[in-house]
Amino acid sequence: MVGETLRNYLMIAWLLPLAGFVVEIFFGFYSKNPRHSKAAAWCAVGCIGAGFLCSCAALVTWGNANDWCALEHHDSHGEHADAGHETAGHEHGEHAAGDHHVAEPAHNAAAAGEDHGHEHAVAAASGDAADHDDHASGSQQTTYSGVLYTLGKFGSLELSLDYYIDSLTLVMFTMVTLIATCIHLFAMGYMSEELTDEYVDHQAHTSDGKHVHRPGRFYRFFAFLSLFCFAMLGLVLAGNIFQVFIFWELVGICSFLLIGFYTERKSASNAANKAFIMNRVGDFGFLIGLMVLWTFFGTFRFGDTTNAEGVVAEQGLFSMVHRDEATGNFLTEPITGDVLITDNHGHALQQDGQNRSIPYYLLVVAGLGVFAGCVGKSAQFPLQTWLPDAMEGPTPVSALVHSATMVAAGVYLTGRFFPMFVQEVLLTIAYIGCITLFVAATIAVVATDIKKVLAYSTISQLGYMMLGLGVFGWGAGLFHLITHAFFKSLMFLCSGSVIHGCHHEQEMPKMGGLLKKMPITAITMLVGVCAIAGFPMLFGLHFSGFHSKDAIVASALAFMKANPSHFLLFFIPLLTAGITAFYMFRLWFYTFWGTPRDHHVHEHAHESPWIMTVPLLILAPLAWLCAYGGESGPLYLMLTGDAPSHLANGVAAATEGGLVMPGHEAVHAVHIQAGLLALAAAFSGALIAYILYGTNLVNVEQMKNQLSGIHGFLANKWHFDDLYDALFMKPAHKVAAFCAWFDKTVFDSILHGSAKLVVLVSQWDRIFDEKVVDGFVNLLGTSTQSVGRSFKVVQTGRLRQYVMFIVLGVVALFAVVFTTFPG
Amino acid sequence: MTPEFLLTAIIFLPAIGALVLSIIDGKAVDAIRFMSLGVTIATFVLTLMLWMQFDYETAGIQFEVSKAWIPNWNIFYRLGVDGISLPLVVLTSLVSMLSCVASWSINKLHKGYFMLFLLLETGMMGVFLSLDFFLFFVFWEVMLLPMYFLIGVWGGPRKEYAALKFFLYTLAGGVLMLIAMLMFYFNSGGTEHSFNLIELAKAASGTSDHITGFLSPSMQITAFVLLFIGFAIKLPAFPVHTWLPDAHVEAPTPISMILAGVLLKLGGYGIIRIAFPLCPYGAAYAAYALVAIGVISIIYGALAALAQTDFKRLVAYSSVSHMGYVLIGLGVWKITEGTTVNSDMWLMGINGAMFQMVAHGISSAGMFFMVGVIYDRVHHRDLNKFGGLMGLMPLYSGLAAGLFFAGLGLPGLCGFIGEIFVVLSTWNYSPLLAIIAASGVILTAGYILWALQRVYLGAEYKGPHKEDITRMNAREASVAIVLLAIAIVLGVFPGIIFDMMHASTSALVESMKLGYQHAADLVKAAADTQAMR
Amino acid sequence: MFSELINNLIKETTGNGLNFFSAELWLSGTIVAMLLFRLFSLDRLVPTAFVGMIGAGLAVWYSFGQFQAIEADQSIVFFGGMLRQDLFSIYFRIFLSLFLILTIALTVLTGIPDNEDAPDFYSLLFGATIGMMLMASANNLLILFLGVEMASVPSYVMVGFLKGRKSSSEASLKYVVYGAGAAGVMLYGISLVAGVLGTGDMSLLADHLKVVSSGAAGLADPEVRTVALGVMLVMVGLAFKLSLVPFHFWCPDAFEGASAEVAGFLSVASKAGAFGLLVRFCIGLSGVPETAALMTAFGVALGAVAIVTVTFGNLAAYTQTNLKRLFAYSTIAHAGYMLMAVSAMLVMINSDQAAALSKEINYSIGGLLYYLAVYLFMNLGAFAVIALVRNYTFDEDISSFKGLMTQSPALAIGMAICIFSLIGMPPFGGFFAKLMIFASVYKAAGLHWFMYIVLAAGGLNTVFSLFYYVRILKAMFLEERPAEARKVSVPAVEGSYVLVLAAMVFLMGVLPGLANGLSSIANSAGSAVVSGK
Amino acid sequence: MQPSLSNYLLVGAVLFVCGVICMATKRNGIGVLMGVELVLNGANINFVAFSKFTALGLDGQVFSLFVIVLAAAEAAVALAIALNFYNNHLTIDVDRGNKLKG
Repeated sequence: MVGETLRNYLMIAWLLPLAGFVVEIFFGFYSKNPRHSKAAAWCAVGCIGAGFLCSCAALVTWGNANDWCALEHHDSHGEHADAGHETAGHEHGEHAAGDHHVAEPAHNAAAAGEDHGHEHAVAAASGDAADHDDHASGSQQTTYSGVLYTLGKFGSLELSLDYYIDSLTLVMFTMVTLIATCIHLFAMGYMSEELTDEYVDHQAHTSDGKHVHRPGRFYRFFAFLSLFCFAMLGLVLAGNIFQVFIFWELVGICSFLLIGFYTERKSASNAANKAFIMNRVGDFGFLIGLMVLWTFFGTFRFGDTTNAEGVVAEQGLFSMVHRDEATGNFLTEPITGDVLITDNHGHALQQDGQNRSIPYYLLVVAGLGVFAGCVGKSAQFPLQTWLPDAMEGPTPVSALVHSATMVAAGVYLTGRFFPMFVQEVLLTIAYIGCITLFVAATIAVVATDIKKVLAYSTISQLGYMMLGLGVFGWGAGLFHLITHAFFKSLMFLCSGSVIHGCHHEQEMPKMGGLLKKMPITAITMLVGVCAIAGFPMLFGLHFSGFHSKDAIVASALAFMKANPSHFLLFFIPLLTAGITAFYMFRLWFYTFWGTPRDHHVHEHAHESPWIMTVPLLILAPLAWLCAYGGESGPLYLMLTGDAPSHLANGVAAATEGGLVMPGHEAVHAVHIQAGLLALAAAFSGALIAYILYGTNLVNVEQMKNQLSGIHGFLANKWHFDDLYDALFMKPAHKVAAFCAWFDKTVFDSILHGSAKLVVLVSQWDRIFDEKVVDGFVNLLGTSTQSVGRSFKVVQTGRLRQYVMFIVLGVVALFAVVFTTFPG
Repeated sequence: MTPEFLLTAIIFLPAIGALVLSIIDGKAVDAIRFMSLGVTIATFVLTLMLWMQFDYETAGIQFEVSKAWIPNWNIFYRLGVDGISLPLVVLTSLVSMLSCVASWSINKLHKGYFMLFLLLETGMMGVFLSLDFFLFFVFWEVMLLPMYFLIGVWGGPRKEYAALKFFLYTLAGGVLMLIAMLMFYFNSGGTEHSFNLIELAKAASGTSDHITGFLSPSMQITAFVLLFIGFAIKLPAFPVHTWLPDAHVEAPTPISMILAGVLLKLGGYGIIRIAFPLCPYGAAYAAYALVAIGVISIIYGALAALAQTDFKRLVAYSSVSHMGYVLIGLGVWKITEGTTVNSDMWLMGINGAMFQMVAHGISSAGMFFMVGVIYDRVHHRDLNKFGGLMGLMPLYSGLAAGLFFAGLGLPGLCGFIGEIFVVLSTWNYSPLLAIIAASGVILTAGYILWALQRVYLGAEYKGPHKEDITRMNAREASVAIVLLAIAIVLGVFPGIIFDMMHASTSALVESMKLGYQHAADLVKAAADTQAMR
Repeated sequence: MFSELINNLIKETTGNGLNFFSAELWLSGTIVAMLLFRLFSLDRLVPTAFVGMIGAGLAVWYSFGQFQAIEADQSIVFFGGMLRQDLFSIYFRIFLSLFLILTIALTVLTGIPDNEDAPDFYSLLFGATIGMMLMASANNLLILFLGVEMASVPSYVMVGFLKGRKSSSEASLKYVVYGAGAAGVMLYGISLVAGVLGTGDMSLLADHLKVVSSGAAGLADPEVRTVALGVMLVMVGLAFKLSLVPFHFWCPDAFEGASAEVAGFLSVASKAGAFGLLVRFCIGLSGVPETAALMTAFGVALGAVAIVTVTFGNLAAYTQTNLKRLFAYSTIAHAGYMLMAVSAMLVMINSDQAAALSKEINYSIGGLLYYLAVYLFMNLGAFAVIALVRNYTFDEDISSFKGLMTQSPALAIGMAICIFSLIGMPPFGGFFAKLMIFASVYKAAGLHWFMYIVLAAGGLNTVFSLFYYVRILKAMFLEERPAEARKVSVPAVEGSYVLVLAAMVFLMGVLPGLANGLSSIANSAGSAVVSGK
Repeated sequence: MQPSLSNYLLVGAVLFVCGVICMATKRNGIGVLMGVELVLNGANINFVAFSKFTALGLDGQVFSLFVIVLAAAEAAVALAIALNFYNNHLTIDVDRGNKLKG
């Protein structure tokens, strides 16, 4: 019942933007005056806004259905006592961590002793709807999954569109719809220049050097935005990994359309292509992962499906691999070491009288494959280069698609698919995240385009999230996903406001001193900058980034302590926290502080209209406060309410990969330590930024010249683009050209050659060589012709010769008979 | 109208239309056009009627017609549909109808063109509906004749070369098929030789009541190879695909639509209707080759497409690439130690392949049409001399983008389902080939997006005849919209096709497993007797 | 004793003999009538062609009466064992006299010969036809020689009938010298065969050979070797008539020099008669286990000759520009196809499974006969078009066909159908006929491996032949008619003549009554000739 | 000593070979036709000899009678054609008839 209600709410929220898309597209064609009407925009806003309301309603429904147990539950786990989460506002993260710290021994005992309370905790926290059947009563269902409709059914295999609703889904829904609504509103102002019949695109030139003039495309922009929202929400709602893949591609194509919105600009269409193709490279890995899963599990569903009686009809992926509750390891076949595929009770499933199993390495392949998709989508190393280029799209697109939602989908999927990842995969995730966050941050330091800085910052922050997930900080990674979505979309919108105010000037060196001209933008931007830098406390409330980044760093630290050889996974993020603060404050100071560097720009700068500032004013408090309460706050608790089961406790023993999974207690134990280190890094970064850019104490240009080697390396984005160009693009085109050539020449010439052979064999005179050969049929033609001509030679027209041939013919015939006749 | 008569009507209605056309005055161009359109629409309606009367739950042949034709040789006029042929029959009539609308752009010898066009439709329908090998072969070759002229007379600058090449390849394939046909005929039981495809298929699995003897396992392999080459030429598969780019490029737009939309499907259909059920042992034997050829076709076609500068040639090579999936899907029959492993995966592959055929029929026909629309205006196809069409022809560009995305395999559009289902079923067969096949998605995205960029995006149109670029007219738009709408519907609700095929493909898989077992037992028995001696 | 002989002779002649010989008699009578008509200048009143038509019509009528009177496997010798009456000979009689009617009709349409020469020409035509009928019903080596000579001598004259033309006289001189030489060689062969075996009766050859060769080991025995040599030499004569490589030299020259009508007649009729004779001769030598090995080798040798002939004919035809010459080579190639049936028949009939294969043996002869029947229409159609176009363009070059479609669609379409049928494409009769022959070859291939090569060569040549046939199609349909070319404005009657022939070609491929009925008759004829020996 | 069958056959064979050589080498059309006659007569000798020595009996004689008649007829036609050739080419050198070839 609850499941259906939830499903209906979320489906409305999901499908409304699709309806909006259709209406807007048709409006564009059939409306009398689409170029001047904002109707399309209002339609889009209405759809996504209604979607937000539906998401909220769903959230409430879900909470009510299980008495908000997710929020309570976590605390009872920590201390077996009511921590009073409703009023936990005054408690800070450190405090909460401390509490957990105290509780650690008790928890360990619980883990060892398998006491009832612990088991209960595992059951309720596991993502499996069915788990509660066989565990103690009293726990409530928090996950709802089911089938929407079947795509195809082949014997026992079935592919369908499903839904899978748990707390993560709901939080994501709410976040996406809320941010999207704000951005839609903002875009209405930002894109208003398109409301004309004669839009002049200053960045696109015709061959005679003039600017391109074209009709405005206001409605089309909103149509694409709506389509994107539909795809993104579908991705979140997806109940199976295949469905995720479907919407994965759809958000990709929407991203393609939106990046390439200014179709006249070559750079835009190049960027769009690059984005899509690099994503496809990731999707190639994703596809391999899907193939492995499909072959061995025969299903893509996350959760189990139940029939009308509530009995499990078909198992989902998550319940097919059971982990040993003591060690967190998979159940394996004793002899081969293959991972067993099990039923809900942890018993191996049978097929043809044998246990079904999957080789461990293929589980690694599957995990890496799915993660490859995430690498593409979330612009992780080595596929990170498309995201900065994607800034060619209009700024609201960057805010929505390329910071808050789509690029976060990779992280979302990594989180969603967490139960299936084995240690090796997680370690890879952690290292990829680690590399990415560092590389991107260093490039951001030297970037001068305001949007590019934000883009690199996005990549870097996504790296943090991946790192968090990789070091078993499931909650931390996703926590950062949400907080980042708010503050980064805020910052993008602010940058959009700046760009709008400065008449499409994006270069920071031409800005400066905009604080007075654009106060709202500057202040809201500052909120975002503080949030991303991870600053604590403003009016007694921490910035959201502080909580979430702390959580990640703490996870990393705990992981390092448990696995000392992976110390880089802690130190690099720590260092990067400082860099992050540095480049973000650099951006702010560069743009808003100091004296104007380009007077032309400065004179014409103005604050944006209300329709653009209102979204900023809505998002700023959210960016500041959304993580309210930190790890004992409602957001975190909601998120982790349905955390994968094996993460709930953590284990002390080494797992298959030789890694030790730090438990919650371990994380809490190092929380303060990590927090202080991160804080120190952030403050020092910010301080350097202030010194360099906020004051005139140091000549930045001089420094740049002194460090020109490094600067050049960074400004060229570590030469990744050149590398890929040399490694893949050029060879691909070469091979392609070769194939085309091969097709034209070699293939045909094989046939030509055989024809030629015939010619050679039957070459009775020299005429053949005179012919110039071109084309297969021509050649076969000419060759038959040549053969024919050689036959012609026989037909001399001389009667006596003909008669001779009678004799010769008899002899030949006789020879044939005598040779074939057996005796 | 009885269902049985319906089949005959579907086949011969276009031919009758062609006869009627022959008495219309050649100068009454519009009368000829509308008359042909009427005939194709009527045929389409007839196929829809067939669809409505079709029973999804029946695995076997429905509406079977069986009339003695040349009893001396046991040749029958035998027609019928099942879940495998029905989708293709409907596709054929649909694509024919749409390309008839597209044929308005034909500007010479209208009467001859439309007569041949209708004859071609008769041929295609005949192939899909006939259940007698001889009849099948007759229709198979019948298609060749109008096609030769349609390319050769109404084609582009190198039409004669292209037409001859097409003729040559197909005829060569036909000869091989003919030999295989004789093998089946003479080896089908005792005195009663038979061309009956259904009975022969039963005989192959040892369940026929009428046919006693059958090909020995080793002959099955020979027969399969002969048939396969014949069908692979039509499909077309690497390395016998070289006729296709020429034929496609030189053919007039509607004929390219038919070629891509229907004719290529005949190859796949032939494999699934004849080569597979009639030689299960041969199919199992050659399965790896099938999949490998499919994989090579995918990659090779995509790479070749990437290098093209001719818009139509690019689309033509994309067909080579896309049809590779069909081969893969059909071939993923994994047998270890004599038993089929995970046959549901193979079933999925076959279904995916069938779906891919239909989907490619829609998307590829659409792509060719879109190329034709712009070609009609500017009379060139050089990819580097386009650009900026999005601004000049927005509706056209939007629809074209949709259809090209369908070709690219974008979810929600028809191309995706076939490709992905096939690829998913491949790992079970061979991880290596699966990975290579999957890498095709990157190349596909590469060449399609690059083409889109060069043609539709950009600041301005760079080629000649800029002044002739006018917006799409209603006739052109209707064709494109219908195709795109179908692409979306099939992409979102693939069950429409899968439900239709389900019973038949399942039965096919079962009978082939049985057939393989049957032949394998024979081989084993032979080996045993050898050992005994 | 002497009176008994006379009595017998009279009894036989007046009883069955005259009845069985009635068609030939009517033709002879017609010759006399035509000559008398001119003598009395009646030919101004009644056109000679009309008289000829009536005569030929009567021949058809009487042959048809024989057809209805005879029973399926009945085989009667008459005229003292010289001739044989069975379904096989009746089939040829009907075939030849029907063909005579069609040829006369064609000559009337084209106006060759003129009124002055008509009686001479038709006399020669009729005389040759009688010779061919004799060939088909020969039961004695004497009639073998007599038939060949009777068919040849008038042909020599007909080839040279275009008076005052250098090429015509050259052609006929070559023909006569070559023909006389070949006949001489054949006669020498006959003398060896008849002398060593001690009989001229063809149906007894095998039995006598058995006696001669008993106890001896094959060719080591001088008498067997002599017979083998004799058979070879007889074959030379037949190969000359069939224009098999390497005894084909006369054919292109004679065809080019002769008028198209005569070439059409020679290509079909004399070939038909010679095949009748060949079949009878081969069957006469076969069917006894002792001769099986020798005759199988002979059959295989014929297969080899067939391969060479088909390949040579097809390849040599490619470079020709003169249409008559081109079709001369095409005729050579088709003789090769038909020879494959004889070769297959010989291999089957001399195998140890001959009894089990009786149906297939009959069918191989039936296939040959069916091929001849289709070949009549398609080849005559082609030569008719050449003749008709020549009358307007005064040119027999392939370039004169350029753009024929725009000038005379009836001729072009008729020609196209004939050509498609000659290539062997369904749904035309040529395909069905070729299929029957290939089927026999395939069946024989189970007995001797070499027949697989024959089969492959047949298939390959079908593709080869495409090239030169397509050149004609290309000229007619794809090329523009040069501005300076003479106009071809064909009256309806000429167009419909060609279309009727083309329609027959089409119907023989599809119409069950024709395709099945005729092939049934052909098969029975095959059965009769096999069982009658 | 009575001549045996093989003696006759040898004569026939010599005639035959002479005839064939004559056909193949003579440029004069009439000469070629004479070669044909030689070939035919070689066969005739065979027939007559076989009729005396083998079971062929009288049939051989009949054969040769028919052949003589036919040879005469054929020679008549051939000579007429040669005449026709001469009328057109003003020669009976068969090598001059080389227009038709290829």
